[in-house]
Amino acid sequence: MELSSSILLTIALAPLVGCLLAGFFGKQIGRAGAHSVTILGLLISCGLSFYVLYQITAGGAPVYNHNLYTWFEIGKYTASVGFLIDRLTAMMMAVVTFVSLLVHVYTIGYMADDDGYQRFFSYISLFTFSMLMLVMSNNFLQLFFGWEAVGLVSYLLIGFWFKRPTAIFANLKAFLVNRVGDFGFLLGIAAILYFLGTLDYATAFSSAPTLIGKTLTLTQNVHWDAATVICILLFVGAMGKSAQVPLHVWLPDSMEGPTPISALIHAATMVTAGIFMVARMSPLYELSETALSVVLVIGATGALFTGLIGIVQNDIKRVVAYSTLSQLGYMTVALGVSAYAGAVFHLMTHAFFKALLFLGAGSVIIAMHHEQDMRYMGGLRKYMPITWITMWIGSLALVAFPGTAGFFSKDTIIEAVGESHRWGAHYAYFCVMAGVFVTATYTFRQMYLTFHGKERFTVVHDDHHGHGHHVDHRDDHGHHEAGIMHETPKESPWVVTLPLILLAIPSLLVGFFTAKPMLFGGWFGGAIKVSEANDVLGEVGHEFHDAIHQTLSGFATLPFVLVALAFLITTYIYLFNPSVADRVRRVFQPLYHVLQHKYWFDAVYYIVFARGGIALGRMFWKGGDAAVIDGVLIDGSASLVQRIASSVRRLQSGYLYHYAFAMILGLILLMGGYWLVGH
Amino acid sequence: MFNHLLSLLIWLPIVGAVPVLLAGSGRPNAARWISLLMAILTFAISLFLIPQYHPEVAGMQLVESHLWIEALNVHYSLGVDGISVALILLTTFVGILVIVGAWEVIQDKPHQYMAAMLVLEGLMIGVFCATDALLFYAFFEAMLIPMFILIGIWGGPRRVYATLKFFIYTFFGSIFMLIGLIYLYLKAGSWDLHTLATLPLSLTEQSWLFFAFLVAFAVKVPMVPVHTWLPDAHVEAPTGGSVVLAAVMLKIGGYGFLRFSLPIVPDASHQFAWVVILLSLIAVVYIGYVALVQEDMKKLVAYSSVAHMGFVTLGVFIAFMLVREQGNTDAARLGMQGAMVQMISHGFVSGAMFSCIGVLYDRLHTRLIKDYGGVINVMPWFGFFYVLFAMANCGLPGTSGFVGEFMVILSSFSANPWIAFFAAFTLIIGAAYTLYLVKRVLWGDVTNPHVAEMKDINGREWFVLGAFAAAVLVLGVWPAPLTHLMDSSVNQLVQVLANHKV
Amino acid sequence: MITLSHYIVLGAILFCISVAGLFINRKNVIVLLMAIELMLLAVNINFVAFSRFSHDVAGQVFVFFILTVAAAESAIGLAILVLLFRNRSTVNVAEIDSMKG
Amino acid sequence: MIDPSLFQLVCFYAFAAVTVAAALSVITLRNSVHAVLALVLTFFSTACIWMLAEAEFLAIALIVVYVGAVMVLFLFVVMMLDIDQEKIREGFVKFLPVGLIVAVVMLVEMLGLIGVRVMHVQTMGENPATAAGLSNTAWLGMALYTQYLLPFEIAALILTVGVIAAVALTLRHRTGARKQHPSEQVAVKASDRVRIIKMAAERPAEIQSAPAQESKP
Repeated sequence: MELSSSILLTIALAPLVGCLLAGFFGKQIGRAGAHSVTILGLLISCGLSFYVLYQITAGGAPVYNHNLYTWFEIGKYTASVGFLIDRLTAMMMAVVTFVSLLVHVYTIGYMADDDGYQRFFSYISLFTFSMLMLVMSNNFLQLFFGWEAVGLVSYLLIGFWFKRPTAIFANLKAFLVNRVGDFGFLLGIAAILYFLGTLDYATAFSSAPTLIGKTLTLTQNVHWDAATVICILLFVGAMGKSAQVPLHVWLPDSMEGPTPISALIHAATMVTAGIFMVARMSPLYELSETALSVVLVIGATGALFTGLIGIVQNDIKRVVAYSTLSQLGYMTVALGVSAYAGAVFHLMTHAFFKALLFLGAGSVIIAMHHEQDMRYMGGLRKYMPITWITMWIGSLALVAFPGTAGFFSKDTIIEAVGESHRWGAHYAYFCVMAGVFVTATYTFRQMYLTFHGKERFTVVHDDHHGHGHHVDHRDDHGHHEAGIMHETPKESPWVVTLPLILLAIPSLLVGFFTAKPMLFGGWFGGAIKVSEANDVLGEVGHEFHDAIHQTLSGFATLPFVLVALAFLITTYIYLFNPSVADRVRRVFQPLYHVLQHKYWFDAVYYIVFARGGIALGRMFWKGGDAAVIDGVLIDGSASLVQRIASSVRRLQSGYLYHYAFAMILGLILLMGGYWLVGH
Repeated sequence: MFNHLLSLLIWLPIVGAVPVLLAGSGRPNAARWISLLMAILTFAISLFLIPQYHPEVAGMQLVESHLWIEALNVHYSLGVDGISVALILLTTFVGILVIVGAWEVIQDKPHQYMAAMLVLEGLMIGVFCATDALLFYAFFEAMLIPMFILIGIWGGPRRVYATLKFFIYTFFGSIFMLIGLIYLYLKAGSWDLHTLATLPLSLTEQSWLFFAFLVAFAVKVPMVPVHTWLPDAHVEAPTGGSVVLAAVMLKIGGYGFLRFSLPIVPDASHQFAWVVILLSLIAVVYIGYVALVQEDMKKLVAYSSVAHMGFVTLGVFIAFMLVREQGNTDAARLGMQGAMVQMISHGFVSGAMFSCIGVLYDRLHTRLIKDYGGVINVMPWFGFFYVLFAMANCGLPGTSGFVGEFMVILSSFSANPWIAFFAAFTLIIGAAYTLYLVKRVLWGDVTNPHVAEMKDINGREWFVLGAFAAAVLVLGVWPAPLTHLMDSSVNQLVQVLANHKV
Repeated sequence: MITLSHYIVLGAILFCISVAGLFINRKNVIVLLMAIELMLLAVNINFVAFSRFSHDVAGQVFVFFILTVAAAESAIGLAILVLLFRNRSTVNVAEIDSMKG
Repeated sequence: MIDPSLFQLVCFYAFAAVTVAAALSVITLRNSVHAVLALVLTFFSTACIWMLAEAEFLAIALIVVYVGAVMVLFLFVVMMLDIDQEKIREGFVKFLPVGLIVAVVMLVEMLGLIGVRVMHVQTMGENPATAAGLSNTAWLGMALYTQYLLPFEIAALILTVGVIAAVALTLRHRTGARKQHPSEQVAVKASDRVRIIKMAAERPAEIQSAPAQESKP
């Protein structure tokens, strides 16, 4: 059955309507009204997305690719707004709307006491709309629109608590770093238009082979391969959005936003837009080995080294944030070895379990009254069992425990990297393998510190601090007295736990059922193109029989051994002998120092770009505009006239004989001149 | 009426200023209402341009021509093409908003203020309609007078310096244009732009004329390094003056390039296109950095105007590289359309930004960024608009600010990737200075007790900002009507570029 | 044999004398006026000579006019002088500087 | 018999010497009266030189008009004003070198330009007036009243203006001097003379405040 454009429009616009209602009429419709309209919008959107997914997968609906309206049409160049719905898009739509819906529900609990309740719902609905526009786009223009629009919402949401200096610093930083990526992305789009003459996906992809042999002349002797240039430029965009090294610095800071946002935007959906984009552009990337190698190396670097930082973090959200960076690295690695399906599959599983982990962390934060430091937690499992269990599920998925969703996606990536012969694949293989150990280490550490061991907080009952006091504090741990609680931690309300449970189920199971078709069965169809020579997933797929076999054999692989090792070490350290942790830290002091400072990326960027930019601007302003142009040229010429005038004015003495003298002098000179000329 | 539609558009506001002056002294409300009526009437009449103008037909339409000065063969000849229509609509639209924006704000001699605004509006429309070079020059220069008055009377403390600078700068530039025009007249015996466009000129003559025009229009646009009058003029101008200055007057520079430099001296323009392109890129990058460190909101936005207008000149002049060196007329059209859309869009965005600053200034009477902070806490609606316009200013897709920049960058990549590289730098630096401004003004906690007393925008301000917001969004989401309106004219212009005159 | 040069040289000498007079008497308005008369006279000599030697009446007509104008000029000049002396009690040019910028 | 041309030359040199000497004394004499008299001498000898050039009318005019009128005027003024001669001549020595240098340089330049050494051999030739069968005066008059009529009128006008200006400048209004104003007398109206005032008869107390004295006598 053909998909109708009205359904697709409804999917995209329902959240927008919700956003506008909640945003503009928030005061009139009240809190309940705000969350009702937005959740209703999301419900419609989510339901229809699943319907579309069903239609595309099982209903035999053909790929939908139509323009809605023309954005501009100039000569042979046209830009339109339209939808392309194939399996890749349908899957993304389902994931986005599903996670978003759960986050909406969760928000009711998490933001219950916040003043900006309506605004928050408006923002996240706007985000869903933007993200849908991004994934449903059938052309580069709309992709860029969605791309930037999610950036805008991310900016607004990171700075949601705009009174906090750290938040408004972080949101500016996030937007600017993203803009650096978008800078490359836009140039990539320009390159595509230049070489292929179109902004439409279908046309561009079908004419992509014409890129072979074309070069871009940068200087007279430097000619770059067209496909490589395009792909690397586009990937710069992905690096910004998907927080790849070295543009990853904004993501940890983005944790200044409320936790639901961290879950939705900075873990599950927006940051994976880069992965989605590269997968979408697979027909282009397949043309350039160089570009894919770049992708591979950058992804691998991120996968390992950002994960390492996660080990030394104490903020529960930051651990998850660095874990996100690391997992994004895994996805990028998968893209780099042409295992696009693997990347997208990991994107999906990661969306579930990372959203789960974030929401779980959020649940803990609620229970701890917006205390985020894990050093003041511990032993929480008896207070909040649902959170505890669901987070363990998420953690297992994250460390790729055989059978969980993460196992299928991550192990496949690791194997695919092993199969690849691309330049940089060996380095990448080392990184992802070591990354498994690192992932397991910080994950278990986080779980132990939070839920197990001794309680490292004390409960002081205080009548003056009733429930709801933390409204004023929000996530602001600066206002807390560390480790002092005024109330016993308790399990979060159902609006919080329900999404946890609903996310735990796919985190556990989704891989089991979908791994084979999505990874190896060519489920994505024409949406993802892999050339014969690069088909590492096909190689991996030869050994994949069914999910149960795979799960069982998963216990005998190197990654599992690493996970188990990490489990044993962390268990020993954090459950039985916490003092070891300090000793380890002291032994590896230099390394710890490096990790603590996040390899000095932030510091260097701040000094070079922020301070440097300001200094350069000041130099240009004071030196260029004020001193040279205004000072010398403009005011200079004015004062020159003034100076000449005032000295010439002295000639006009007012004495008659001076004038007579001048006249006579002139006469003498004139005659002298005549004399000289005449003789 | 349609035979003299353009004359009506020009003279209605100018003549309308007379009753404002007569009725208004002593009765400010009468002045306000009459001028509003005039502005609305002008806007309404300008809307007739849309059905009356046939976008598929290239060339001048709604032509009027009468002999004006016989001895010099000067004609009062008017005509519009798609580009002019778009700019006229922008002018009349902004015309209403500045009148509304100044409603209660201008307490000192409001009738004179409104009258000056109306006269300015009429003269600006005249510039966009004139097809006779001397008539164009007359409007071009006459425009300075009401602006001079607006800044000089209702301006800030350093208004004398600013007006002098503004006036001498622009006058300095336009004198060269006048010399060039006189040369052309002596050569062709006519001031008619079409005749001048077909006049054969040697490359040396063209080069001299090109630089004469360049100086005149570069000052108006303004391009680096003759931009320094703009920040001063903006800072000292009253809000309405700033809005008109940024929204419409700067466009006259870009429009001049299209009407004079391109058709009359195409070969020299091609030869020296690199100069303009280089200056445009310097405008984007250098001015971007300068904007970053401004302490005065208006100065910041003024500098950002310079950077954005860099895209206009860039889009116009890469067309030469594309058409003459690569034969890619479509990309040239894209670039030129981008430049045009950028002009219109910048009209909305900068007008809106200055209106926003005006809103703040009316409350706190300071434009220094450090005096603000946490404004969103007390003015949420204002914050909404401010963020929207800031985003448009840094070229977020979905707002009009994106469209022009997008087209120009796409097109300049075809000309030379490096040009696109530096042009696209605006994405970063534009966002940096705009959002840094937003961060310091809007976000954060309220530190200044006076900020805490600020009231959110009232209905009148809502109307002004809302109208701007609607324009920004509509143009951003669906620019096709605008590009369609200008398409044939731009196409014709690109054809003209291809013709060698030597 | 009187030649044209005789007259012209005489005119030149007279002119230079009056210039020197302007310099050395720069304070006395009366002598200044007289020096100017001398100057005019020098010019007149030239005019007469040229008229005579080139057989043209225009030169003498001009002398006539110059005499007329010079008479008017010295009349007004003297009137101003009288007025000046009445008000300032001096004919010293250096003290007459109320128009000095 | 002396060659008439040689005689003329001798006369010329004699008169020229007197002229130059007189001119020099004009600028050097300390006494203004003496200076004016020296100027008179200069004019007189110049008139003689003009005679040699057969410009009789101008020579006579110079003496009659200049010496007779203008110089006498100078003399009057100089004698009338009580000028402090000493003070006025100060700086004479101081400016002498400058004046001399300027004058000498100028003279050298002029002579160089004229070409003294070349000594134009152009001679006077026949008197144009005689050639036309007229006297010098008639010859000049023919030109003045035909070809130069308009400038002649203008010259007359200038002279008139000069006279008026001289009078206007020096005219002194004496305050306190009694004189008639015929225009005012002619233009007078009845209301200027008599003012009829309505007075309230029953309120005699206010009579004093009535402006009876304001009416013109």
